Amino acid sequence: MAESPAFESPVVKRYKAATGALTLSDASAATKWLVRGPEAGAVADRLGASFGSSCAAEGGALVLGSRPGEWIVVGVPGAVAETVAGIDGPEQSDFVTALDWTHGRALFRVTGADAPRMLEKVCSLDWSDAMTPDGAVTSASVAKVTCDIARNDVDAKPSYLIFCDRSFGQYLFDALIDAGDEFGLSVAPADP
Amino acid sequence: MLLVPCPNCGPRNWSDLRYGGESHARPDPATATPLQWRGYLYLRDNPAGWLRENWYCRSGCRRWFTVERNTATNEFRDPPMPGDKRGAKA
Amino acid sequence: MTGIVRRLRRRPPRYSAAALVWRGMRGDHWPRIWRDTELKRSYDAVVIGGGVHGLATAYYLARNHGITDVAVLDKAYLGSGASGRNTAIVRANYLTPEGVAFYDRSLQLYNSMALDLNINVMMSERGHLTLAHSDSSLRTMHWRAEVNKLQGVNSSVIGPDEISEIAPSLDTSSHPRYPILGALHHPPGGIVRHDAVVWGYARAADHMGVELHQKTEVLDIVCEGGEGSNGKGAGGRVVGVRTNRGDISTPIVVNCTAGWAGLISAMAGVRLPITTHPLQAAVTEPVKVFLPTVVVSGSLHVYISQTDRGELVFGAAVDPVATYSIRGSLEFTEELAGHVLELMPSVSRMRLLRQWAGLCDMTPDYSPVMGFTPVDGFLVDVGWGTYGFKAAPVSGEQMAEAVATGRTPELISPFALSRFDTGELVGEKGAASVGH
Amino acid sequence: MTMSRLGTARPTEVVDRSSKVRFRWNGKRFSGFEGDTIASALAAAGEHVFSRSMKYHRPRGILTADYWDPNLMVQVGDDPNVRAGHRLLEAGMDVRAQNVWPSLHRDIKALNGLVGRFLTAGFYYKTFMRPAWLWPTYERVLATFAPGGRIDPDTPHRYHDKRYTHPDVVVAGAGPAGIEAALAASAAGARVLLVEHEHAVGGHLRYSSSASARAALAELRAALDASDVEVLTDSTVTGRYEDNWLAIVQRSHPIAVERLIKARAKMLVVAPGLIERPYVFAGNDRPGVITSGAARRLINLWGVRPGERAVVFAANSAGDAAAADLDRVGVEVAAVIDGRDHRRVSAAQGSPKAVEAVLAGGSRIEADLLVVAAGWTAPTSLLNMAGDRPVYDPAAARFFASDPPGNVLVAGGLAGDGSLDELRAHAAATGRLAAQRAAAVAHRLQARTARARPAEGAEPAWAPDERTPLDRDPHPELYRSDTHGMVDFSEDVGSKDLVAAAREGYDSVELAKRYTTATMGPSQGKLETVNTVAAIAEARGETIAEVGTTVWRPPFAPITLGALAGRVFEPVRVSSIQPWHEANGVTTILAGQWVRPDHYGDPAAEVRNVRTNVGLIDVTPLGKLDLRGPDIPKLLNLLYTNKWSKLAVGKVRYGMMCAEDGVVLDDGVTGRLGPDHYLMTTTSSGAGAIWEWVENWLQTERPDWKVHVTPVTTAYVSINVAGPKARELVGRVSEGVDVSPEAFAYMEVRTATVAGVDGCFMWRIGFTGELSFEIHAPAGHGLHVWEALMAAGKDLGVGPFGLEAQRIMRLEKGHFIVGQDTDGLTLGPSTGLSPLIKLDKDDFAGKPELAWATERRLPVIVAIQPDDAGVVPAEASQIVRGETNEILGRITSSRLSPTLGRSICLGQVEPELAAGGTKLTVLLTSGERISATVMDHHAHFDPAGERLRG
Repeated sequence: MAESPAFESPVVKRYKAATGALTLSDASAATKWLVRGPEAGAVADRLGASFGSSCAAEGGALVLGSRPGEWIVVGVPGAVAETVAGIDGPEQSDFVTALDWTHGRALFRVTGADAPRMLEKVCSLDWSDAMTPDGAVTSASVAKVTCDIARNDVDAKPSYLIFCDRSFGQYLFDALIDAGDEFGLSVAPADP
Repeated sequence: MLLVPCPNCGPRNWSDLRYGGESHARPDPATATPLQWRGYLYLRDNPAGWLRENWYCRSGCRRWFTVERNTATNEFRDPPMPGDKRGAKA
Repeated sequence: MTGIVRRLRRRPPRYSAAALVWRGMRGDHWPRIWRDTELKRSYDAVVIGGGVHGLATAYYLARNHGITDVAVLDKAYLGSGASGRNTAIVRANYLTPEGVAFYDRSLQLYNSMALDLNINVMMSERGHLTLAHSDSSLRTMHWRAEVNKLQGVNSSVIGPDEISEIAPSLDTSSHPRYPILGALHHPPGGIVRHDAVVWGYARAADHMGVELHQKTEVLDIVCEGGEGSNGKGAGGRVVGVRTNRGDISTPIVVNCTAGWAGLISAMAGVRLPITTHPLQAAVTEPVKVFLPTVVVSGSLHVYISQTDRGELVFGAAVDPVATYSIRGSLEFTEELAGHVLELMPSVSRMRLLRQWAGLCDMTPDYSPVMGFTPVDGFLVDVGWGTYGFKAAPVSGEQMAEAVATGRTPELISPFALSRFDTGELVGEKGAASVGH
Repeated sequence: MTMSRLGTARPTEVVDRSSKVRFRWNGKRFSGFEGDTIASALAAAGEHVFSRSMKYHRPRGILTADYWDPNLMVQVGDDPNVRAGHRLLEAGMDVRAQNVWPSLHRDIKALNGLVGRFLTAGFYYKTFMRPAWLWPTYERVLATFAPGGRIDPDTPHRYHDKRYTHPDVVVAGAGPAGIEAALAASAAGARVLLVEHEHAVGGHLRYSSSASARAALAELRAALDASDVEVLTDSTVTGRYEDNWLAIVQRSHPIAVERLIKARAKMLVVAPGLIERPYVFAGNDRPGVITSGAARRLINLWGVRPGERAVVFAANSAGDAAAADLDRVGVEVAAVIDGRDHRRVSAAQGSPKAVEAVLAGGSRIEADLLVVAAGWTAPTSLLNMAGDRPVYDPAAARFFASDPPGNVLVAGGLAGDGSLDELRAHAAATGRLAAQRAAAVAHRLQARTARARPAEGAEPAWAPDERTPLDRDPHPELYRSDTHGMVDFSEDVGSKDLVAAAREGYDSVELAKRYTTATMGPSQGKLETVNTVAAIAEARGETIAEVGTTVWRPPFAPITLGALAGRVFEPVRVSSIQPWHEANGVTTILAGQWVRPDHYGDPAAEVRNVRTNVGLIDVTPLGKLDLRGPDIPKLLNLLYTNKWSKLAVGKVRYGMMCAEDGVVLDDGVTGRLGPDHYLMTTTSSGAGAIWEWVENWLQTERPDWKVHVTPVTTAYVSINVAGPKARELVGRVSEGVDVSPEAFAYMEVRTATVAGVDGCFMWRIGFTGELSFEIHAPAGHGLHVWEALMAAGKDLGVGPFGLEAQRIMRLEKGHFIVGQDTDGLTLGPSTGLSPLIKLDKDDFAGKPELAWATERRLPVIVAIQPDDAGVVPAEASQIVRGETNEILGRITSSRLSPTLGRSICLGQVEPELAAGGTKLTVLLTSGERISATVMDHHAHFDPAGERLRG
């Protein structure tokens, strides 16, 4: 079998390198799995994140409680594989399914003190610390595209992971750049 | 912008949801008469008052849910948010 | 036949330029436009709803059939509902043959209305453009044009160059997200001064003896013999109406209450295929007249016209959520503005002055429900959705005929309530997602 | 009157006399100072006429000298209807008077004033009816009276981004009460947004001459600067919608032309102050008749002397203050007419630059300025929008809130009267109450929202309103003097018009408004609403309270369409292969949200290449749902009209979905990838709706079924490889699959590695009627797979084809498209697929209607060929009965077939015309009637499907 070719991001335009305090980066190449099962039960216990929250799995993957009874596991391939290994296996008594969603979802990260103010321009949710603290996970319309969003602060700066349908990737990336323009947003290199 | 009380996501702007209309039971297709079936398809109570209705949290949890809303005032019986007594007219 | 006697007795003061000058010079006041009368205990017929439909029904009952012992009841003031809240567009370019024939008759009645009613309703036959932004909507425009032509209605599909000539402010370049690929051009369409239509029918009906009762709210419809509670429902008949000003006995009740149609019908035990949704509209501050025609985009859910006063009047599709609350929403104006600027970027500095909403009685097939019901003497003229205003004259004419003859006139037979029992719906839905 | 700049600066002045700003007014050069409004600069330069009235073209001067001044609407560059009483002067502004012809000072339409008695309210309803053919001409003439500025067709839609915000408390109005409320709420821990309509906070304190007012203002400003309150000036809370959803228009923003801020406020404090109301008397709209507020603002904010000799009509302390200010800056105050002593101004008259005041009783006073302080209008707009019905208090001569919802509180002059200290104390209590209640709302929101930080402790109780109500000062009810005058300055509607309308029967406020257009113009009732009600009340012999008020509709302050639109978000989707399409001469088409290849130059050639060699089409938008779980067959049986229980692993089946009314909803193929794993495809346009439809059935009707549905439309690129050489091409690039016809038959699915990409699957189906392999490859390698296929098939003549070629080929094959060949009333059996409607199944969506449909006379979809092979009837051409206009059907699809060299169609016809061989008459759009024949099969080409199955 031939070597698998490189991952192609939905973001195909090229941007100037990052300079400012508010950055946007493309992390679409990250491995993403979608796990579904009962909202309470063995799988929920194993993954550890309840709906609306997130947690780091042992192998380093990030687990998002994206919907009731639904989790997104994201990270480098090995870490995600470790977290989801056998999760939907026949030994499970509950009805559990898991699928690789890497190619279905674009993933972007916005980081910086002004990130909440930038998101206020494209999403109607309340980004205050009380309503969307670090670790919070939700789904909402961003620039009219339905996205899964996780707050995942970096170096004590607000940072958000934004997932959308891959086909909207280029559109949303550009919409985020436009929204961030007045805060001096710049595009950082792709997130590993 | 009306806030709709999604049982999972909390209050959300109505435009984030799909309105599913009056909640009504589907007759048994094996026994339904044409009048019963077409009543299910077309006829509605359409009250000016409390209505059981369906919503789909399209941008959020993607769950259908049923709530009661007063169609004269758009108040949800959920219970309503504190302090939000509404008038029907403007 | 007291009505005829009364008709001979009352002579309306004519409106004309000469009369204006004469009264202006003498400093005379104009007499009241309609009488203020006591509510009687009994009428030959009661029309519920003092909007254009109810008033037109009463007018044609008196004029065409000599039935003048009629009361029109309205819970607020005449024209307070959708009649005074719509965007006053008239047209006949529908999709189905039955729709085209019906609205064409309405347009004819609008064209002769000023002389018929002796009031200037300011019918402005300025043409009507329905824009197509996709192949599929262009196909629907062709479909409508073809059906219209077969019915003798002037409609044709035109291209971007012709559109630019008619309305230069439209962006017919290829770069918008919703490029203008073509349009259904309907020269006989236009706008009418909606209030004048209300007042014209009211004044003319009043002159023939019809009584108009404002602030008269119907609390119940009294029935007997029906299969439901209190004699209501199928198989029964109407005997009277209870109002906040007392009870009335009458064998005929015509329900012309648009958004409230379901509530009034429920009083007679008749369930309707109707849900009530707000329809919003808005108007800008005036600027010098630059838009000579009515512009509609179905895909963008917007219709635009400029009044002779210079205001742009905007309408949209009905709100998706069923409600009787008519408080306007911000999201409506945001979406509206976005869509208007998509079509006409140059109006971005115009300011929105006022927004409002009315209630629409939406049916599953975007067509009305007209005529008889399972309750004898209870007739409906409802389900008008977003296009009631343009149908008012013909609806009044046909409903009056139904009341007077006891038979369903052919022109409205496709719109019978019974079609929802048989599933034979009217195919107007495809063209009418924004029915303006 | 002669206005001029005062020689010495006022201590409250906002202009910077050291900084000159040059601009143009009606083409002439003018200058003002930094901090001037357009109007103050013009007034200081001695201008006294700013506009002409709408109907009678009467000259109009400054009335209120603020945003609401109806006489100060001007054109600035391409910006029409700019409020010159508010807009700050900028260097180089090109300001022009509106509604003047040919010029501001010589306006020919002013002749209308002479015939005014014939142009009574609503006169146009009573005339211009005969002759009917002349009405369009009349209409054009009437239209020339449209007031307002002009639209420049080249004005672009500039940068207007919007934003959302979620403050605890929004305070509308930063007068002393608003500031105090904001400070108190902020001190109590609330996040506060304070919104001020004017360019600076302070309200009436800004133009008060009293030292104590100045001290209070300085103190409030300092406190505000030291607080966490976010302050927006030159911004207005212009709408209050459900659940305290607030529209705030921010008129000065560093980047945006005008910005709409959408605030979800937990509490709203309404503190807009009061609007001074004009008094109705003859000549009340003459230049030189101004409100007391205008006089004080001109003097104290901009250092403008409003006249030389003034008469002041004062019914309240604002009038007294204006008289004192006038005196202070050297304007001779000829008389103060005290409205509290039942004295009245009866008329204003005189030569253009003079204002002779006529008092009730007939005495006259020569002057050039008449300052009027007759009372207040309570701007209850936001309360109205919150559902409140304000009530009139005759003792205070204004409206007050009656019972607003608990998340809306009122402070300042809208709530009552009192000393500055009393108003501030009340406002502070209001701010504290707002903060307490906001905390309760915040607690509830946190408790209910999964992502939020958990709410701590019990929900705080809803704080009761224990504020001490403000007193209401008595005020004389002054609406109209003993003469008639102007009520609505924007619309040129006088009290006489309103009285006449009421007498004519338009005697409710709403009818009179509609008939006269009072309150319908740009000022939207700010100045005239109470005077309108008063005029009708007077005509009816009733009190204002009995007549009631009119409803203030949003927006409170007008907002540009640009700000409302903001940046228009119109998402578009592209496939991973889009870069290749763009590099290879594609012409794209927008299909729903998708940007799709329509063709690459010559669709007919693309068709021929597919029919002879092999072609690739990017069909990524094809809806794809990943289904997992043991109950999938039950689900498929419920959704589709045909049967699914026996679909084997590796097999694919076509199905049609109908809605519960039997109308065709969607169609597509579903394949079984594994025992409990299926892939469902839907039409591209139906992808989103069908996903919701499936979820609806699973969640609401069959929650016990074990099925998980995941939309994977964009997780895969979908490439259809079609043509006689398709097998050869696919075989060259795939591993792990035997593509021979024996091993991989029509309507089967296989997983494979394609061009080195694992996890692809492919199925043998095709819309084109050719041998086809539809490859679904992980989207992150989609471009690679496409390019590999292109490279590998060079010698086979591989080429891309677009949607148009596919449309032609599917029509050659007679495949209908849901939504094009079907419509909103097309029931399942009309498609000709009745064998796929299995009425012996227990239940499926639409089953009862489909069962009864067998009894009904339904239109039928048929293939049609015009007898003249070269004529292609346009889609939507009608099928008629002979030479009559009776409609029997229509052409739903038509193309010239490159394969057959003739025109081919699908159409819907009445059932009696559906048999093969039936002759039809088709009415072309040109009006010509042609004959055509109904075909035996839907497929015009290869009806047996031999190529497909090969």
